[in-house]
Order: sequence, then structure tokens, then C-alpha cells
Amino acid sequence: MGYLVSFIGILFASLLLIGWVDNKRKGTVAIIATLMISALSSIIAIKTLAGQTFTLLLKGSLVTGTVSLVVDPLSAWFILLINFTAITGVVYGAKYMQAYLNKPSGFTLHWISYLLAHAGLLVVCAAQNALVFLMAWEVMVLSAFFLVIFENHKTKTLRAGINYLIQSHIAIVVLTIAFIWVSSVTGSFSFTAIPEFVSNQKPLYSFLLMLLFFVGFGIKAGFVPFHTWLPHAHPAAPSHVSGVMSGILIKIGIYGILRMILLIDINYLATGYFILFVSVITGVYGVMLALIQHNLKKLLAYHSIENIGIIGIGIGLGCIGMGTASPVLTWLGFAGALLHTLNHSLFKSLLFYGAGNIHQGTSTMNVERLGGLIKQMPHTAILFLIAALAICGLPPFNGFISEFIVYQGLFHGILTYPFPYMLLLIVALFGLVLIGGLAIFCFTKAFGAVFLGVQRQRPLIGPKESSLQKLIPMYMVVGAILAIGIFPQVFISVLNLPVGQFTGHLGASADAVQPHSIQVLNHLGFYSGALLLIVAAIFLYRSRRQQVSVCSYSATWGCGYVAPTAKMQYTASSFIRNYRKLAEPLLSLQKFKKDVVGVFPVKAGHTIHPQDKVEELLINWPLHKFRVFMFKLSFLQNGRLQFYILYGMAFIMLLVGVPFIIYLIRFFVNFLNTI
Amino acid sequence: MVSFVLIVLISLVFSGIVIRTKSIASGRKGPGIWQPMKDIFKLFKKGAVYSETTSIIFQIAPSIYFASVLMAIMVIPLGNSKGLISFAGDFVFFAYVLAVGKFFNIISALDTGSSFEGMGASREALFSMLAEPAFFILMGSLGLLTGYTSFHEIFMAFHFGSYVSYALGVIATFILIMICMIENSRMPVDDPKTHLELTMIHEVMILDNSGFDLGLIMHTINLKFAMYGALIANMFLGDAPMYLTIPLFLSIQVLFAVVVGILESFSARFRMNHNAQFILVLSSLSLLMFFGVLMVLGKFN
Amino acid sequence: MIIPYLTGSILIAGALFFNQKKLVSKLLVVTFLIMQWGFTVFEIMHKGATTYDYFSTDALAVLLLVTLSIISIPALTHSYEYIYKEKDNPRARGIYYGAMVLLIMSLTAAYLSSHIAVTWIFVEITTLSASALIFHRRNAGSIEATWKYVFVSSISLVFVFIGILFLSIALGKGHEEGMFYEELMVLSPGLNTFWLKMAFIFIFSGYTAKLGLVPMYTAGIDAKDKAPTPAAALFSSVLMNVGFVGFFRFYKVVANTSIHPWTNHVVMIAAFLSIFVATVYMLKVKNIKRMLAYSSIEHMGLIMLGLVAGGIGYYAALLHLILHSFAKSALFLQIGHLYKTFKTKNIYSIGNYFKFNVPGAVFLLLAFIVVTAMPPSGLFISEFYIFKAMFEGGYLFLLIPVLILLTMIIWSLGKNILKMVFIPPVGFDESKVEPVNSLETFSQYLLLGLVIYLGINPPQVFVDLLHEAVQNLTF
Amino acid sequence: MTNILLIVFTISLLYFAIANRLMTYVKILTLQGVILFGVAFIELRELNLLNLIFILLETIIVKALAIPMFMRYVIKKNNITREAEPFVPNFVSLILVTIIIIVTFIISNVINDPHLHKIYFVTALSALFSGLYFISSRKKIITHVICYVVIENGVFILSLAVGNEMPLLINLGVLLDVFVSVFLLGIFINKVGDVTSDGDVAELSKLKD
Repeated sequence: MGYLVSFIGILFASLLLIGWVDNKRKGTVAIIATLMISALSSIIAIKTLAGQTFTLLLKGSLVTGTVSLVVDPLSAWFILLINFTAITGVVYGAKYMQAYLNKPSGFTLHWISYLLAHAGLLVVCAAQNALVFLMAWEVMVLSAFFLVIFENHKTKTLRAGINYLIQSHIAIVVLTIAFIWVSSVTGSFSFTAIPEFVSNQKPLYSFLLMLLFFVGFGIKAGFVPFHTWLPHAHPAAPSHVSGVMSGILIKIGIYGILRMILLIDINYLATGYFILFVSVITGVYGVMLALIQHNLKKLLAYHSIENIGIIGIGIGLGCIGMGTASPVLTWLGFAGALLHTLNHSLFKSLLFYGAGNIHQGTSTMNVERLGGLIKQMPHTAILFLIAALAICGLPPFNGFISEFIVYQGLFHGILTYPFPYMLLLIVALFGLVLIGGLAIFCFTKAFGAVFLGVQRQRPLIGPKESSLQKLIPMYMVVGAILAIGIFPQVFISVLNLPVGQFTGHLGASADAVQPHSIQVLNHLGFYSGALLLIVAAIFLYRSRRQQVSVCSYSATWGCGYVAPTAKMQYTASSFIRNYRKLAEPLLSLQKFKKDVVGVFPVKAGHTIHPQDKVEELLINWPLHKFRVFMFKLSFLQNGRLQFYILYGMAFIMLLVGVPFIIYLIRFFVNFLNTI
Repeated sequence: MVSFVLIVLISLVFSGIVIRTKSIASGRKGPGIWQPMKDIFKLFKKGAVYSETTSIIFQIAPSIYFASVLMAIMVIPLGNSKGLISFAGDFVFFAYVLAVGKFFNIISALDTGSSFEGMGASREALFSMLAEPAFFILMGSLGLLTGYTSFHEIFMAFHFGSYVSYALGVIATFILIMICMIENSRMPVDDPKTHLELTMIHEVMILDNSGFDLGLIMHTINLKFAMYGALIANMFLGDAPMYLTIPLFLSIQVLFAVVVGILESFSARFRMNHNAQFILVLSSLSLLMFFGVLMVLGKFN
Repeated sequence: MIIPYLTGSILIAGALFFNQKKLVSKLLVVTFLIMQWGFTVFEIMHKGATTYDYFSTDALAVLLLVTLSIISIPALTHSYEYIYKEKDNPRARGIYYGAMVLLIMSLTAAYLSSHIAVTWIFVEITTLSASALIFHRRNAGSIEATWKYVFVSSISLVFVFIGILFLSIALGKGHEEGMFYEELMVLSPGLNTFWLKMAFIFIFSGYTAKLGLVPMYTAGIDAKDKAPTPAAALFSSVLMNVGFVGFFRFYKVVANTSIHPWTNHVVMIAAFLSIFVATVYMLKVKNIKRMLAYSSIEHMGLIMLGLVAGGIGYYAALLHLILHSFAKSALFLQIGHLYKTFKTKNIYSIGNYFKFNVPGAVFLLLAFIVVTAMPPSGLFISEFYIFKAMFEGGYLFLLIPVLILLTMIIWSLGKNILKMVFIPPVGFDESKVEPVNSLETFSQYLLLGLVIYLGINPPQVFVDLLHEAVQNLTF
Repeated sequence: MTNILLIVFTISLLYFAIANRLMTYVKILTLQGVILFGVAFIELRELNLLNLIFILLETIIVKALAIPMFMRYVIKKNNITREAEPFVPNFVSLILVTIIIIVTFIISNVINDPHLHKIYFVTALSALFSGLYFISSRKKIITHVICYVVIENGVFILSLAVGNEMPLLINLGVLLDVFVSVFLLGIFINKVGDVTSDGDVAELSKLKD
């Protein structure tokens, strides 16, 4: 109780304070507030992970009924990762926002929304009452919306924001329906009612309920085909917001799905295969579109979708494990999913912060314009490179650990399951490998185009390295990434509690069922370290050689061409051209081409704008049709009094006439019968 | 341990054998077996010329490339003696470590800001990306066949399959050879003999490397060959006693080198835009193998 | 106590009408407010009492009366600001205040009346006073709006009267006192269903004009558009409530007869069509007042759906009615400030409100969240219950399209409000923007706060009143 | 006797359908007022003074004299052209009104209610619906008011058709309704005459979406 009071106290005090102080200091206040809130919630979370579950029963109001706030290991895991990214985000953002000081308004709204979003996320993790959950959820959504539309004088930003708002609203509507269903059967808004529902209803209904929840949370998490808000919202938002959104906001959807898996005890096999299927599509689709983007932040947004796919594959495996009463698979699946959730929140936020540095350094996000930045901003370049390696799941970084666990799960499934079941697993394997390969492809493109070579267009403003306050949080994140990469076993041991909640369904405690093959993770770190050592050794030897032998510098070898220009080097889109040709049937690209014609050709050009096929088919087209239809109907309010009267007359005549006509017909029929 | 030493040793002469085979096949009196190594050592001693556009990435990439291959080699067992690194799912580690090297190789090519090397990098990235599923599904099906997920155990158990497993072994061998060719961008995919825009993939990536780095890269290729050769060899070794294993291993490696040489001298390079299909065929082939395994295990009926 | 109240307010109205001095009219308005509140408190004290056997104070009356009295305070006090910023014309002011007082008085009486015809008469009076308010501007637009409003309302009230006549036919001879709601509740099960149906058709179609539903909603839009914003605030909240009272009391009568399912179908059709039409125009209109008027139509449709669904829907419908009154009136009052700032109602030429009136802009954002029933708005709770009722009542086939339409409405409303708040307008000189007295915004914040508070943490007495108001409708 | 009067009333509706002049409309209103008085007077069961006064007030004074005079005044004042200018040709309206009457007749026959004078019912409903029809088929605003009065007459007949009298209060309400609304509308026609040239509805269709 004391926790809650102080939580609310801190929150509101800081909100007022933010409204009060001037723009420069708002950031600092936000940092302090976030730190305090995070500390407060982290204490609870750590206690929980130490074994004592935190439960709080509030009386609630006449509407909500009893409100129970529970922090179990699952929530604790999410609370911790939320806090970490929230802190790095606010520290980075406080500096990032300094660039907008000339913009008069919006700072108060922005920082208040930031704190509210953080608080909302935390409450969502703890609330066990449907109404409170929905409220906290919407607080989070709305504040995130205000975070996104910080640059609200741009129509584009506003449109992206509204797009996000509406899709989140659809999500909350779906969730509302699901909760209504539960409460109309059980008459209670508490989460404890959901298992009750499941035990009373047909399995089919429970599955439908699960489906509803999956859709609701899936929109938030960005599963294909519910992902369309993501690629618009992330580029529109300020970079630290994109980092936080992609890092933790979409993860809350994952949390919801996991929570519902815990609560809805149904035929997990079907659920598992469903989730697995959707996730494979999500992952592959996400990375396929990421590859063809020009806008760096949009590219990163699509990578979030891809990673959600990987997490989903983990969850699917876990469900299959639960469905087939295989503790090992359950462990592998959920451990992989949870760990990858953490990992993604780390490296994706890092990538977005890096993108933020680039944006403020060069004031563009178009990779075709950039290049050679590693010279001007070495820190950012190295940080970005590390994050890129991590997101590609390469050793010695954290991405590899979680993907390795998921691979273990997949192979375990393939090796132990009968034929028809394992087919989807092999597809998932195929997908996962493809995702890995494409991710490498994509990030070699991104890193190469942005940081390497020479700048392709004359720099708009001389790029320069970001200040320390922006770099420190990034180095914090790198620290975490390396920690997980080199010493995974620590985190695995922590993971045992949340995963234990799932294996608990099979009556097995997590560390008991923790598969032997996972012991290798203890060595993996060592191997990764060894890799680093070997590299270091060779490099040292090489540089020793360099001293004795003579080294000189000259222009890049142009095969004899003497006047190379920056435009001649390979661009990002030419880098992926082969792939684009290959994948064209699956993508939808807007091409504008102006060929070279005539003896004295004029300026020619060729631009390609990647579109989202799913969005076109599922959102734009029906919406367009709907609006056309609606517009056709707008003759009703035509300003003619006679019509207004006629409406009433027609209404009455219909109500009177229709039954009367029916009567006449019946009368006539009877008459015929009498003849 | 044994495997590591052997592979490193064989890598010294591997490309020598290849070149020798090719020269014999084309009726020339070619260079000696040791010639490639001599070149490499000369390169090690030489100084280097770097492009002004390059950065630290370009400097460090070859070392990482080399190190990654060494790391990968450590995973490979020899008959009944484990590799230095061996655990369940170690081939995932194997593939990903190789990927690290590839990653740096590609970005170092991009680092030069050249109009050629980007092209090579792009193709390298695409083809290796397409080749990876084949490898994973191959290992998956082998794992399914044997019930293990580490190279050592898989190969130990593999030999005692039914006769069908030999057929599978042949398919696997073919896939591995092809993957090896793709990874080293050799004949059916790319032609190392020619230069620049004719050799579209690997050679063009390392246009700007010189001196020590070039040497490293050259030898990395040898190591890769030897590594894949070792994989192929392992499929036929089983856990024979050591005094049988080692000669068998060596002879298989030599055979592999000869095969590569013959392949290179008697086949022509695909057109670039055919490569993708060709590589995808490998994946489908490995899927075929997967179903073969299912049949063997009687899971598929 | 009602007679003194009526006479008193009529006198005050007359005084306001003839008086020319600002101070005097201020004093008169204040006295009226005091009297209004005194009367309200008195009625709350004597809940359940029946005066002159034409007026009785039941739970519904109390709820709506309190709502009215609360909203009338800002509506009347803000009128000062509003009028004086216009070119001050004592004549117009007199008519305006007189009409306002008459409107509030007749609304009060209509809420309280326990006789179907008395309700009808007072509703008629609301039409007349409302028309005077709409006419206040005296330009072509307001004349047209007034004309349409008066005409359509008169026609619809004729419908209502015909309905009443049919009802008396149904009652047959010997039931002169049968027109009291209590009597009807008792008698209705035995009545001739045909005439009852006819009566329902006409009464319902008649009240839709006030209620803001298909088919007769049309003139109300123009009225809300052209009336001065304080008046529009009343129109879109308490004036709609009077239509609801008239309909709801009769609905309770037919609810315990055999035609209840049939009536539900009729209402359902009208309600769904209303939401649909509201969506059609909210996607189209660019006049913020009209847009809000259509949003009221949509909310009324939802309330009716709640009634149709039954079960907890009855409770939810009343809750939604009251909360919507607060929210929408506050929003309309804010639109007054908006209009004062930009001198236009066209969304294209309104923008970047944040720059000119920060509390107002923040209010607009909050009001958008509240009025679109996103949690933590109180309307979310009521809509939640309405959807729950529809779900349980087996109206899923209706629920899904309604939800889609609501989503479209939120989209359109959000798009426009955000545009007004953030995007700078084209060709707008910021030199002669007069500052807004933020005290008035404060009262609007209070109304919003009321919506949230009553929704999320309703006091026991409020809930009891709501339950009592719908107690005969439990099935 | 009443039946004859009512039939005359119905015929007046038909005449209304084909009439061309506004003045004719006004005359029809007067006629209807007188008929209403007749019907009400005959219907009157016990002849007490109050009722008589009320009937006189409502029918003769208001409906037969005051309103028509007021209408004339309005027409004169706004010098509205004397043509009615319907949207649809009179012939069509005639047919439609006839159809309305027939349908109401059939409906009333369908209803077998002991205490309901069918003829009243028919007249009332046909007056109501043809009034609505006239409103939506005529151009001029003044005609709308006139048709509104026709509808009111129909309602009056309907209230007679209801076997039992309403309480006096209600009738007063009706009176107030008719009186106020008609005069209000009339006043507004004057106002409209100020802004628009000829009292044409087309002038009043600016407010639309």
C-alpha cells in the first residue's frame, strides 16, 4: 500500500513540477521522476524475483469492484525491462529534446506524457482487474500518442499519430469485447474470472476468447497483419520515443499474450501452432519489408516487426510444449521468448538512439543521402554496429543467446514430434534462418550505407558527434547487451521464475526441467570471449607487422578510372537490387522512372517508394470503399424542409404500412384458400 | 583438437591441390602444391596500400573474418574425437560464427566506397543468405535421422543408418559441396580465374585489400575449403579407430580438392541472375532430404 | 412548490424581457439561478411527492433536474461574456435571457410532469423558447434554422399529440385519469395492442425531433449550429434529455405489455440509423458545431441501443444520457471560446489553438478523449455497459457494425480536433485575437471532471437513483 | 349529419389538391374551420357553457377567422405571388390524395374497434397525411403554414373521433399549440420576407451538409 501511495505521490508531484519549471529543466525533472518511479517499481520486481510475490487488494469503486494489483515473476520481468529502457530513454531524450528548444509549446505535454506512459506500462503489468487494466492501457496508449505527435505542426506526423491512435483504439475495442464476454459469463471483472470462464465454457469458446485477446494484444505488439501502424508511428516520433515505443511499448502486447496464455488453460497445441504460424509470417514479412526501406527509422520499425515474429515463434513453441506436456520445449520456448523480449528492447532502443544521433547530426533519415559518417561520429558508428550485430543474432552479443535458445527449441521439437506436427516446425526453422540471413543483409546495407564509404550527397549540415549525455545511455545499453552476450547464465537463472509459471502448468518447476543442453550457455559466453581474443591476437600481430612493413594511402582502386565521385559508389538500393528483383512479386513498389532519351539526353531519374502490401489490401482499400459509400449517402441532410418532413412521414408510413401490407397479403392468401 | 590441427594442415595445401588438378586437366605444367602458400606468406611480409575512404572497419575486418573461420573450425569433430567446441546445437554456433566473418567482410567491402566492391558485397550477402536455409535444414534432417543436435554426435550416429542413409549421405555430400562452393564463391556460382567485373562476387570484394589483409583473406578461403571438406569427410568416418580415421580423412580431403579442381576446369559459370534459383534449388533439395529422412524413420506414411 | 416556481420564473422572464439595464438583468439571472437551485433542493428533499397531481418527483426527474440545474449555471453565467462580446443590443439581450429562463423553466416542468399531456405541453413551450434563442443572431442563417426548427418541432409534436389520442382510444371510455404514467403502467397490459402500437409509433416519431434520432433529428442540427453556444450547450444536452424523458416514460408504459419486443425493434432501427447517419456526416462536415451536433445524435443512438438491449442496458442508457449531457455541454461552451478566438466555425480556418489559449486547447484534447468514450472517461463505463448489454441481449450482429461506425467517428473527430489544436491555420492574422477568460474554461474542466468522477467512482446515492429510475424495466 | 360534414371536409382536401391560388387555400381553411365547428357542436353531448365557449373559441374564432385573416395579412404584407406553384402537377396530387384517402379508408376497415367512428378516423388520417404531402409538394413557405393548419384540423377531428373528451387542459394545450405555432410561423414568414425575395423554400435551403 505504501508503495502505491508513494508511487502516485511521486507521479503527480513530478507532473505538477514539470508544468511549473521552464523548458530547459523539464527534462531533468522527468529524469529524476523516472528514476524514482523505476526504483520504486524495481524494488517490488526484484523482491518478486527473489521469491516473494507482491499482492495488493484495493477496495475499488462501485464500478470496478475489488481491484487486485499483483506482481508475479512474469510482471516483474517486464517491469524490470520497462524500467531500464525508460531510464535510458529519458536520459537520452532529455538531451535530444534540447534541439527543439526553439519550438515554444509541447514540452510540458511531452514530458507529462512520457511519465504517464511509463506509469501506465507499469500499472498494466500489475493490474489484475479488467476495467483498471483497460484504463491503464488507454492511459498508456494516449500518452504514447501525445509522445508521437510531438512535432505536431507537421501534418504527416499528425496523420501517423492518428493512425496509431485509431489502431490502438481498435485493439482496445477488441480487448473490451473479450473482457465483456468473460464478465457476462462470470459476472466479474477480475482476471481470476478468466480461468473460471474457461472451465465453464466449451473449448471452442475458450479458443475464440484466446483469439480475441491475441488480436487485441497483437495489434499492440505489431503482428502481421496488425502491424501497419508501426512503420508510420516510429519515423514520426522523436527518436527516444521511437526507442521507447519499439523497446517496451510493443512488448506490453507480448506481455498481454503471455498473461492470457497463463490464464486461458485450453488446448495449447492449437494455440501454439496458430501463434507459431502467425509469427513466422510476421518475422519474414517484417524483415522482407525492412530490407527495401530508404528511411532508416522505418527500416528499424520493420525490424521491430521481425523481432516480434521471433518472440512469437518462441511463444508458439512454448505453447506447443505445454500442449504436448513437454516441459523441456515449454522451457525453451518461453525462455527464448522472454529473453528475446529483453534483448530486443535493448538493441532496438540502442539502434533508435543511434538513428536519433544521425538525425540530429545530418537532419535526414534517408540512407541514400548518408554515408561515411563513421569518420565524423565514431561513437555512434561503433554503438550502431554493435546493435546491428546484436539484432542479427551474431555472437558474442545477446541476440545470439535468445535466438540460440529458440533454435534449441525448434530442433528439440523437430527431433521429438510426430510427422504432421513437425512440418510447421521445419517451416518455422526455414523462416527463422531466412530471417537471420535477411537481417544480416539488411544491416550490412544500413550500416554500410550510413556510416561507410563517403557521403553520397553534399551534407546539409556538417555532421558532428553527439554530446555525452546522449552517448552515456547508449553505452549503458551496450553494457547490458555485452553482459547478456558473455554471461547469459546469470539471466537464465533469473528467467527460471517467470518460465516456471508456464512449466508450472505441467507440474514441473523451471530449474528442474531446464534442459541439459542449456548448460552450454555457460560455455557460450566463454566461446564468444575466445572469438574476441583471437581477433585481438590476430589484429595485434597484424599491426606489429604493419610497423616493419611500409603502408601508404591512396584513392580507392577504380579499375583505372581516374575521376571517381561519391555518386559512383554503390548505393543502398543498388545494394539490395538483386534481392528486390527476387522478391518483387511479394512486395508492392511505387516506381517512377525517367529514361535517358535522345541524342542530347536531359536529366533522367529513377525513384522507388516501397509500400506495404498488407496495408494496401487490409486498410487502405476497404477504408476507401467505405468512405466512398458513406459519401454517396450524404444527400440526407440536404437543407430542404420538405424532405425533413417526408422522413418522418415515410418512417411512420413504413411502420404502419409494412405490417398492413403483410396483413393484406395474408388476407389475400386466405381468400385464395377459401376458393 | 585433432580435427583442428588436421584441418589447418590440410588447408595449407588445399588450394595447391586444386590448382594442380586444374593445370593437369588443362594440360599445363602448373605451379607446385605449395605455391599458393608461398604467395600468401609473401603477402604477409608485404606492406599495404589503403584507400583514403576506408576506416577502422576495413582494417579489422580481415582479422575478424579469419578468426571467425578458425572459431568455426574448432567446432568440427574428427571421427570419434570431439572438436575443441562441442555441444548440443553447436552447428548453430558454427553457422553464426561464420556469419560474423561474413558480416565484416561485406561491410569492409562497402567501406571502400568503390563502385565495384559494393556489387560484390551485395551478391555475397544475397547468396550466402540464400544458402543458409539449405545448411540448416540439412543439419536438421541429419539431426532428425540420428536424434542428436551436435556435429560430433550426429556424425557418430549417422554411419549406422540403413542403406538409405547412404543415399542420404550422397545428397548431403552434394549439398555440402555446393554450399562450400557458394561460400567460397567458386565455380558454378562464380569464377575466380577471371577478374573484376567478370568475377562478380568474392574477388571483386577484396579489390582494395593488399598485403597482410589480402594474405589473411586468401588463407581464410583455404581454411573454409578444408573446413567443409572436413564436414564431408566426417559423414563417412563414423567412429572408426584413430589410425583408420586420419588417413581416411586426409584422402577424402584430397579427393574433395581434386573434385573441386575438376569441377572448376570442366564447368562454366552461371549467369548471375541464375545463381539465386540455383541456390534455392539447394534448399529444396535439402527439404527433399528431410522427407527422405522422415521416410527412413517411418514417421511419414 | 411548483406553482410558485413557475410563476416566479415567468415573472423573471418577463422582467428580463422588458428590462434594458445590464446590472438588473445580471441580478435577475442570478436570482433565477438561486430560485432554480432552491427548487431543485426542495424537490430532492421531497422525492416521491406528488404536487397538484400533475407533477411528481421520481428518481428520473431528480437526476435530470439536477443535471439541468448544474448545466444551467455555466450556460447562464457564460452568456454574459458571450452577449457582451457581440454588439450589445439590450433588446436582443432581453429576449435572449427571457428565452433562456423560459427554456429552463419549461424543461424543469417537463421533467417533473407525471401526466403524458402535461409533458407534451411543456415540451411545446421548450420549442417556442428555443426558437427565440436560435433566432438571436437575426441573420439569414439563424432565420432559416429557426424556421426549420419551429416547423419540424411543431409537426413532430403534432405526431406526439396524435399518439396521445391513439393512446386514449386504446384506453377507451371511462379512463379520463388514465393519462397519468402510474395509471398507464397499471392499465397498459390490458390495452388494445393495435392502438398501443399506433400510439407508440406516433409518440416515438414525434419525440425523435427533440431526442435527436432518425427520422426527425434534422432540424436540431441546424438549431445547435446557429444558436449561441450557451444555448447550443443546453440544446445538445438537457433539451435532448427532455425528449428522452417524454419517450422514456411512455416506453416504461409499453415495456410491461406484450408489444415490448416490437417496440424494441422499432427503436433499434431508429437508433442504428441514427448512428449511421451521424457517421456519414461526421466524415463529411467541416463545421465544428455541426460535427458536435452529429456526435450528439450518435450518442443518443447508443443510449437507445442500451434501452433496446435491456438488462444492464437500461442503467447504462441513463448513465450515458447524464454523462453525455455534461460532456457535450462543456464541449459546446468551449466551442464558444474557439469561435471567439477565430471568428469562424470552419475547421479549415481554425488551427494551432494551443498558441492562443492553452487551457482551452488542453480542454479540447481532454474533451475529445472523454466524448469519444476512451477510458478513463466516464462515458467509457456507460458504453462498456451498453455493449455488455447488447452482447448479453444477443445483439452481436448489431454490435459489430456499431463498433465499426464508432471507430470511424473517433477517427474523424480526432482528425479534426487535432487539426484545430495543432496545425497552424492558413491566412489567419494573429494580431486581433482577444484573450479568453480562463475562469470559464475552469467551469468546463469541472464538468469534465464530473463526467470522469461519476463514471469511474459513482457515489452510492447516484447509483441508487439510477437503479430506481429503471426499476420497473428489469428484464 | 356529421358524416356529411366530414365528407365535405374530405372533399375540401381534394379541392386543396387542385387549387392554384393561395387565396383559395385560405378560403378552404375558413371552410374547414366552419365544418369543424359544426361537427364539434353536434358531437357535444351535454351543452355546458364552458365547452361551448371553448369550441367556439377553438373553431370559429381561431380556425375560421383569426388564422385565415392573419394569413391574408401575411400574403399581402410580403406581396407573395398568388400562385401556389406546386412541385408536382395538380393532377398527380389529386390522384395521390385520393389514394391516401382510400388507403386510410381500407386501414380503418381493417381495424375492427367498437368504440371508434370510422368516418372520423378516415377524415382525420387523410387530413394528416395529405397535409404532410402538401407540405412536401409545395414551394412557398406560406403554404407550409397553411398545410400545417390543415394537419391541425385533422388532429382536431381525430380528438373528436376519440370517444371520450380529453380533459379541458389538454384542449387548451392544443389551442395554445395551434395559436402560438401558427402566429410564430407567420411572424417568421415576415422575417424571411425581409431576407429572401419571394417566400420560396428554395431560399431556405442554405443550411445543409
